[in-house]
Amino acid sequence: MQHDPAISEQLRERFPEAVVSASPGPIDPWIEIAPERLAEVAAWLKNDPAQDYDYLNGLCVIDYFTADKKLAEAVGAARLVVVYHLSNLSRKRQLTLKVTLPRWANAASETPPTLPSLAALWATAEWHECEAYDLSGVEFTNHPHLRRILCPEDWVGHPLRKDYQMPLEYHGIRGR
Amino acid sequence: MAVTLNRALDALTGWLVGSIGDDAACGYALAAILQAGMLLNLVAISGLVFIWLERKIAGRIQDRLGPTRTGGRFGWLQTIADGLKLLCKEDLMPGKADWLLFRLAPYIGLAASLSAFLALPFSGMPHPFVAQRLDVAVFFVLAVLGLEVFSVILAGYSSASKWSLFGAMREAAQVVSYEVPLGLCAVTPVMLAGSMDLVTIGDAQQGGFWNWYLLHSPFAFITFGVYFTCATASVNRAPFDLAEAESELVGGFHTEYSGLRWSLFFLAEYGSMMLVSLLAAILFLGGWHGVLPLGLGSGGWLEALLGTGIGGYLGALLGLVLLLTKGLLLVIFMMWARWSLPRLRIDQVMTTCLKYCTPIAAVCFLGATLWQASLPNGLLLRPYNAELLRAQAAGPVATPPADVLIVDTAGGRP
Amino acid sequence: MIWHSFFFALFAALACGFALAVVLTSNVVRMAFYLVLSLSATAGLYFLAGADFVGSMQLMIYVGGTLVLLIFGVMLTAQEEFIRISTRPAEVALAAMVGLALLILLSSAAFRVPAWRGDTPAERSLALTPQTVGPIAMALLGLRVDQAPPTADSPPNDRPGYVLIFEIISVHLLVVLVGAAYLARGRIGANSLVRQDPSQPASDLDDLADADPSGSELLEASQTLDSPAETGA
Amino acid sequence: MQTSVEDPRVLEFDVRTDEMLVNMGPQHPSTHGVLRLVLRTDGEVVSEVTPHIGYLHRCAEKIGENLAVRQWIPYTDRMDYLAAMNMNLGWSLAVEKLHGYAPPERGRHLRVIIAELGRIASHLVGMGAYGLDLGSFSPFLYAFREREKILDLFEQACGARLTYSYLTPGGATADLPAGWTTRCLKMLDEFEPILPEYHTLLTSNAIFVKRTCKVGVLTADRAISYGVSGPVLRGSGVDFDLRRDGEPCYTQMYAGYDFQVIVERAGSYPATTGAPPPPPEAVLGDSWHRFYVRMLEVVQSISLVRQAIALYEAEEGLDHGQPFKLGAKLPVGETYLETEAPRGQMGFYLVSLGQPNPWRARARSSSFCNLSVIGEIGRGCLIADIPAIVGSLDIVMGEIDR
Repeated sequence: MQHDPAISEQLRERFPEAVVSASPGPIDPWIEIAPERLAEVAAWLKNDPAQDYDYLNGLCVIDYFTADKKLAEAVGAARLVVVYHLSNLSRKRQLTLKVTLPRWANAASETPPTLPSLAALWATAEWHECEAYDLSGVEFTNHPHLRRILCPEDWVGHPLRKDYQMPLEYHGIRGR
Repeated sequence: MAVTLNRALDALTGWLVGSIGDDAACGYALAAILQAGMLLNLVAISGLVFIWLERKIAGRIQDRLGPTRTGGRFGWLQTIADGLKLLCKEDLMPGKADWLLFRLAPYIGLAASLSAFLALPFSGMPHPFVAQRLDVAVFFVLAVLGLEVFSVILAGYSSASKWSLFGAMREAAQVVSYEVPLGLCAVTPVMLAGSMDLVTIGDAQQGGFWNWYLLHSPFAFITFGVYFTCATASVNRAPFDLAEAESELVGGFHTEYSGLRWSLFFLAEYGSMMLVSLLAAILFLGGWHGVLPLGLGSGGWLEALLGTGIGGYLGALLGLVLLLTKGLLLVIFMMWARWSLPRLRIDQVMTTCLKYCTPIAAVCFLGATLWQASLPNGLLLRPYNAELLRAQAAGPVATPPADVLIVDTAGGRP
Repeated sequence: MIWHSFFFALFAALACGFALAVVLTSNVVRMAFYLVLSLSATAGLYFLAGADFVGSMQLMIYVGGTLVLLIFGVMLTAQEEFIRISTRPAEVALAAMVGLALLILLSSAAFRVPAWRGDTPAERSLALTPQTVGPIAMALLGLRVDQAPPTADSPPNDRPGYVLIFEIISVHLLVVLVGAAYLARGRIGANSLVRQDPSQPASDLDDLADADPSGSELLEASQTLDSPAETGA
Repeated sequence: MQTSVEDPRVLEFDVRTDEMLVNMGPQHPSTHGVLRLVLRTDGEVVSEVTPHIGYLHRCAEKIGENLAVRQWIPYTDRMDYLAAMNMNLGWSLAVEKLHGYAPPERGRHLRVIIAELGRIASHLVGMGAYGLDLGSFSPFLYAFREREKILDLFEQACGARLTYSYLTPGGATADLPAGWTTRCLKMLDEFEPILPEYHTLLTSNAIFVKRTCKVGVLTADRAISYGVSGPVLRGSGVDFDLRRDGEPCYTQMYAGYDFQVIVERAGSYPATTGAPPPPPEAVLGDSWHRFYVRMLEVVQSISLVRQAIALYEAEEGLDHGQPFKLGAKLPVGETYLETEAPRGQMGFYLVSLGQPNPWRARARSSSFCNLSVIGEIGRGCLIADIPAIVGSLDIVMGEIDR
């Protein structure tokens, strides 16, 4: 299983405005995609015979946010990063895509940011997107059935957000 | 046996009340209670033993010891300890259950299982140990055995649980289907003996194992296999225990039961296991007759030595032991199968019944018939049979007074 | 004799009592259950009368076969938890009239039988009961053993037995079964059973969960789910 | 894609009955933990399976963000608690990848021994519990008898029988005790001849074959699309095993070992002694094949442990790798590493901003993806097939809910 060194160039060539940035390493290289172009890039990666990334290992969300001044520099701007790990089983290639989103689409009403769902391309995404929605608060549009998959349906908040506060009480059960 | 018992009891009551013979009703009642009590105890004690045995066998098969603590080294008292525990458990009932049917269901199963034993003989002529000798005993036993399904259906329906309902539906479908091949298999020995009377069928196989209907013909041999498969299915034992398939239906029809009611289901199940095994032994395995003709039965040296009274009874008792041994071996076989085989799926159970068991049983019945007909002196409708029946039909046969029918007497029927 | 009378009274009372219970109860499953008991008591009466074969037949066919199917049918088709039937007074009156008429008819027929009028003691008539199983069985195979054997003056196929009737009834029953199976057979589209598109949300399941988004969701949802015979959408 | 009336696929039913919703779990004998499946059934036919998970959710990833990387090892134990050693290994390797560290040779072989023994122990549970799901009790106890022996070995190595926390970033908490390898080889010598018994009881048993063949067929395309992995993926005929195809920092652990990926190639599996051939009614991707792949992997793992013990004992030094310092700061960076755990590809994603604890610790669960196919392959089967399918997926809820 190797990273394809040429993939970031191919992507830049094919979708010049989609590739925001690319990191060649030092350990795992990744490519950052503009959120609005994610769907077509993903479709190309899946369907193009030269790419054929047929296997979505998973996706997860990293919340860059801190109230700690000492860490503020390392964390950088407050944002959510959605990371997709793709593989091509036959050619033993892997690829990491990143998409940066604002922490809230509307901070005042705490409306979660949205991203197109990839469940139609990889069935794996269906449950993983539910998990990302549940734990990190990213809403996926066109998802067949976006729901809280691990937490109870009426849970408040997204536990993997850095500013998440465990509720004091949940149906009479002490939270903290 | 009943005649002797009745006489003895008559004498006893007569001695008590000072008049002999006038109050025979009392003696009959006592005899009836005694016989029913003996059967009840047979089922209950065999249930106790079987549960212990099942756990021991399962333990040994699975490289364990099984019960070892309660009641000495071999855990003899384990079942009694379990029974005490079950007695002490709370008798729970779901809130939405139909209380009457929910409470009654286990008793129906137990009653059906017990009453089938009424017509089951434990030894042959001239001293048939049988509570009620019927000339349609095979038919009666199978009919009553089929009633056990009621308890499962009612338990499943009245529990107000979906798993129970699934169990009940499976049970109903399975038992109703398996009655067909079971009946077809039982018909072969009936045909060979020319009678539905279990005493006659058992006695027709005396004189060594080569006279057993199991070895009558290849067809009869296969019939026995089919019979035993269907019997296993009709009493809900693995691999056909779909009604209580715990990996699918949690507990099946007894999901909501607890305590004593739950254990009654098991008593009924073990009773039925015993019943079909004994029936198999009588129909195919020579019943109460030994493997070799050692002359212990009627007309043998035992009777000659000790007289027809004591000698006959000793021989009959020996036959009882032999029959119970054969039944026990078949029960152990069922246990062996349960702890070795995975469970079939419901459609496969039905396929086994309708596509395999029923046609095979039918073909084997036909084959056994032709085999019997083609044997010298083995014609199916031997002339004297018809003559005998004509003789019966022509004139009334002296049967005992009707009240004896409750507790029939030995040899009262032709 | 006292036991005979006692058991006759017992079984008769059971049969009549549960027959009444069948009429009076409004719960279908209990109705079927009372019918089981009533028919079993009737079987007991047959055994008491020495008709072992008929008694076993009663158990096998009516109690074991027909009623199992009846209860099975009730279980499969019951729309509510325990289906209840209410009868209007007019129907009760009508049923009572029909029942009474039948009772009168049967009683008058029964009292016309000389043996039952008390001319001969009951036990004598019972004692004279001939063995019937064998001859009936032979007659079903076409051999009338209750008749005189064929002689030179009477042709052998004078009394042919019941073999033809037997066969006709069998074929008739088979036709009925096949017809019933054909009528019950339904054709439905695969889509109405199987949701084709996995991307379509499992709507009614979610409605179930959405309707009760509380912490006791599990408890209440499972209660909703556990009520038997709950119909799907 | 809407339901159309003119759908060519028309099912015929003998009797039309009403649909019923049935709750299978979360307290059910064969859902392998607290899984709840809502079945929509028509008689015995299941028309829809909806899994509800999360009953065991404890947000281990959030906990991981607040702990030093080595402190998270016990939490990985509790993910796939039936193969805790392999969970330890996955996280350790991910941390080591971030550090650019490779353990000494002795430590490498030690890890192979432990990981493959963990695989055997895990597959034994999978096999035994599968028999239980199908109503066969005895294989379960046979499997546990052997598993206990492996757990005894683990206990001798690390003192625990279920949650080991043995393999840690840097190596292992302790070297194997004296005489351990001899005992391990003895155990394997006793265990290997017993395997044909399991095949007789389950793999080639006529009823078992009837219950599992053509049940829950998962085609290779669907398997890849759903991201399933491990024996479930290979049971569908996809030739992929991270021990051979994984990233270099994982495959180098198996460098120099002789093993084959257990998958059907051109109609036949790699030759394994004592294993019966697939029955003619088995279809690639059905429950039987998933089970069979596990059975063959056990044999494969036995051979790997034997090789590893030989290599381990041949190593000169005694250095098996020192665990990283507990509070040491992580290098800045991020890494994602998947390892071949018994139930499939267990991935750990680690984002570090230079603190001792990760900024983001992510566990990609194999059972999570494996379970997600149940809605697709459980549709249209019988109720009795649901335990057969769930059992063949061999899920562990601790890993799914994390």
